[in-house]
Amino acid sequence: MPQIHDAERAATADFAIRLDDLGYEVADRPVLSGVTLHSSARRIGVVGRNGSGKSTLARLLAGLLAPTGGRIRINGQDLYRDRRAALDTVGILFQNPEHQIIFPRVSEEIAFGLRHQGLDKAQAAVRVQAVLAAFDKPHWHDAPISALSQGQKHLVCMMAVLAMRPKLLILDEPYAGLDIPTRRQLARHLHRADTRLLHISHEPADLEACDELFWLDRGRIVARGGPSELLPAFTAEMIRLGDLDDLADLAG
Amino acid sequence: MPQIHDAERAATADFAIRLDDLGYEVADRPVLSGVTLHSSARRIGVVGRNGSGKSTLARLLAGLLAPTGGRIRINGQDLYRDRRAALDTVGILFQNPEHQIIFPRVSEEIAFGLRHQGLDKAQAAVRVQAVLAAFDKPHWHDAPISALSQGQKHLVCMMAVLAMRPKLLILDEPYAGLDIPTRRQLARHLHRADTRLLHISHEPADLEACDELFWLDRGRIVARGGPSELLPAFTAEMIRLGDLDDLADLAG
Amino acid sequence: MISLTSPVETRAHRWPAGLKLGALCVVSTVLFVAGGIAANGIALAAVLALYAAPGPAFLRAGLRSLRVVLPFVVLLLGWHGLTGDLRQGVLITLRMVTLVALANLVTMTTPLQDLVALIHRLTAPLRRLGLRTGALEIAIPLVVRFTPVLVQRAETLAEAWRARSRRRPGWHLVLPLTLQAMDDADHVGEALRARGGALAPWEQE
Amino acid sequence: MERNIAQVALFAAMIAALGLVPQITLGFGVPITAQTLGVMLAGAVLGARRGAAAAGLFLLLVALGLPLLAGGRGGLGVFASPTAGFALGFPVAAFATGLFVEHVRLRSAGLAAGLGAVFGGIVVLYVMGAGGLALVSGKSLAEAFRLVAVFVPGDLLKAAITGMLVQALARARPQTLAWHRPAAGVRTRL
Ligand SMILES: Nc1ncnc2c1ncn2[C@@H]1O[C@H](COP(=O)(O)OP(=O)(O)OP(=O)(O)O)[C@@H](O)[C@H]1O
Ligand SMILES: Nc1ncnc2c1ncn2[C@@H]1O[C@H](COP(=O)(O)OP(=O)(O)OP(=O)(O)O)[C@@H](O)[C@H]1O
Ligand SMILES: O=C(O)CCCC[C@@H]1SC[C@@H]2NC(=O)N[C@@H]21
Ligand SMILES: [Mg+2]
Ligand SMILES: [Mg+2]
Repeated sequence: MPQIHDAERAATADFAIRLDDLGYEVADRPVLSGVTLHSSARRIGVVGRNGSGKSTLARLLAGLLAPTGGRIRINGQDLYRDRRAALDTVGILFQNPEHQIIFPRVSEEIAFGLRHQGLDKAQAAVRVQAVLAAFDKPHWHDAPISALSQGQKHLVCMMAVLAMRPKLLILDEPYAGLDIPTRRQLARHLHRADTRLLHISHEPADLEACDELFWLDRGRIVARGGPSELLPAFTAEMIRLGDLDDLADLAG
Repeated sequence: MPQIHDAERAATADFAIRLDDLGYEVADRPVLSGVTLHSSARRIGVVGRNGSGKSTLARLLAGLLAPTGGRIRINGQDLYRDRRAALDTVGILFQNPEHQIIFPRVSEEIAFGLRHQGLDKAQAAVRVQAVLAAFDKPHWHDAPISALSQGQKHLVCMMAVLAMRPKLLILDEPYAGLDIPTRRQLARHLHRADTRLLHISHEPADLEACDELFWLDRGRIVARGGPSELLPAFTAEMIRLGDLDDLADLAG
Repeated sequence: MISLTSPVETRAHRWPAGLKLGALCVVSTVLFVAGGIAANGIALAAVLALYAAPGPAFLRAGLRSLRVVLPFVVLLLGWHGLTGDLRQGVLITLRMVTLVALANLVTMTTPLQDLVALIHRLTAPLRRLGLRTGALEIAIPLVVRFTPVLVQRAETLAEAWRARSRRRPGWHLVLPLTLQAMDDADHVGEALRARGGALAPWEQE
Repeated sequence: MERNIAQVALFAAMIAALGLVPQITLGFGVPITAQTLGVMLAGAVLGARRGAAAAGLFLLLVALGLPLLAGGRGGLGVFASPTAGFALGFPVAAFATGLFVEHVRLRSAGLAAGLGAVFGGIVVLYVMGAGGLALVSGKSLAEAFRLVAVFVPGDLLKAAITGMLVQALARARPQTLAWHRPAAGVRTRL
């Protein structure tokens, strides 16, 4: 069906994320259902409570999981199938840094993805140095990752993804582990950089710089909008929920 | 030296944490040095940047690591030596929930510590039910922990520690993973509960309810005070640091 | 044992990995097949000299990593002492310590990537036969990565156990350890996929 | 694909890590080692092909000179020693264990794994091990078999542990056992 193909290409001439009736089930339990999301905003935010399906969505978008229903196109491509395209198109920062780290040393961890993008050893080494220098951490080059603090590990993961310069950067709670100075520098950097962002958080304050936001609740998108409308509504609802019930008394 | 002993006991008649010239080194690198901290505040906060030594301090306080210099007394006791006392005295919530979880199912995980405190099987089961009910999660009883989201795992760890009702609760970045409603409910609960808190965070906003705060920087305590003095100073310094240097350009 | 990393950059870091591994292979084979006590003793002295060459920090790190073989030394010597064949015991012990020290030395001074590149060259003939060797080149560093992780996992679990129990964990940790290891494999699998794991970039060169 | 690689590497590493458990070397040069437990587990959990791949990968690293065999041994010299038959038998044993659990369908996954471990990790492995011992040490095959019989009690224990672990695994994470078909429920594919 070449017509559809052409239509599709036209729609994605500008970079776009298109999820159509996306569903994901594990062991017959729906984690995501009926998620339809079309956006070509430069910075997309996804907000939602614990367990609402944000990380699952991130992994689907990065092509790491296959949807059990519906379809996903990033820039017109199916990244689950086409892993080669995926590498240049998306980079994902996992929520738990320990789930992302593969290698024992910082430099190896950062170089790994670069080598897979086709850089040769020397080129990769140069890029590793550059990233470390940019974050003012050249002394981490040979540091064993297991000896870093959790926030420091998080930063290593961030550097490894940024070094690959993907067109779309999927960040799953990137700020949860980082201290204020690092967070601020990173935010400015991301703002300037030439990548599209999909930023996931349960913390509305993190998402204020986004252009378009989606509110995920129990596996469904329940609202969509700019930060100035959606975030106050989300925050109000969260505070309402938080004040609703006291934890029953634990003394019993 | 019975006199010293008596003096010590008198000083700790009220629950107190006493660290004297505490030092901790790994592979000849000091992680903490010259930390002297005496406090019998009910809610103590520790704030500091990534890698400043907060988690290491937490593990030392819980008696999980032996100091390489100086000494630690919690309520007059050496918890590294006296593990029996430690179990009733402190509970620790690890920063990374996956470092804390031992068992595959939620109920097993929560019951574990209770059984080791001497509760029999039936008593432990009752307490597990009570905690799950208090957090409105009775349906998690048989859930496999690996199928929970990261925030949900964090909550399980929190429930497991709270169920043991320790006199002192050491929380290492407890709010980083939890959503706003859960955080608010938990904060209210902790406020009411009859436990002392040592709350660690790199996020000043989390520590506003503390009675006494310590600012850790590169393994040393650099300031001490109430939240109204210390937090604004800390925040200002963090923002200053964050604005200081832009990340060098990554495009190079 | 193979999570060894050197505290300092040595000249040996820049030697070709193939040379170092080749030498290790030759030395271990020769010592196994032909070495007596004298030859093994000289070999051990030579290896220790290599450790000392980059300076005291390196020597200390190296000796620390050798501590793991100490129980074996005691055991081997004890056993052979009991069976009245102390000579044989001394020989086996010497050879073991020498080989472990030498292998550790290679590991400490060889970045994993060099090892992988070496495997790539060694498997070139297989690729000419049409076999895909990409998986192998990823699997080898992964084994090197997992071995210390398993040990560290056990330590982390033991700490989690001690935080809530005064009894020693012992064998109780075997099942959680296995489950966590399987989960780790899943996470690493996903992390590999996220950064191009199965694509085998080296085949482009 | 990546998950397979990761699991194969994990079990290879597990065999290596079990080498850290202190071993006892018997008079004729073959140690009692915990590493065969890793070999049995690889076959019983991953199945024939991937289990054999894990043990083979481990062996390749040993051949490269990494000191991964019990007692910190490694290098090509291993293949000239009395344990050569056993070492070369590791992948075969894992394969046989896997073949057993994949084809002999029993109600209890643990029982299947335990019996599979006896078949692969004892019967098959000892044939190769005794053969190697006879070749290297110049003993007769019968004598070699008599010598290796002392390992049977220990290896039966390891097979039992394999069975128990797999049983627990089948309960906690049935989807990790590729060959196991739980009565109901959909298996997830990643
Ligand atoms: N392997 C799995 N098996 C069963 N259920 C799962 C599995 N993985 C995730 N889930 C469920 O899917 C839901 C969404 O999980 P997900 O990790 O996407 O949440 P999240 O929005 O990222 O939460 P958090 O803010 O806590 O990180 C959760 O309720 C979780 O229990
Ligand atoms: N095993 C280790 N070996 C060497 N250095 C270590 C080890 N563990 C921790 N460190 C170092 O000690 C310092 C403090 O680590 P710690 O985890 O206590 O920091 P933290 O304040 O909790 O940081 P974060 O906010 O990122 O959690 C870090 O710089 C880290 O590199
Ligand atoms: O370490 C080696 O070189 C190979 C180990 C051979 C030991 C064999 S395997 C079967 C039998 N069971 C044991 O516990 N040891 C022997
Ligand atoms: Mg998540
Ligand atoms: Mg920390």
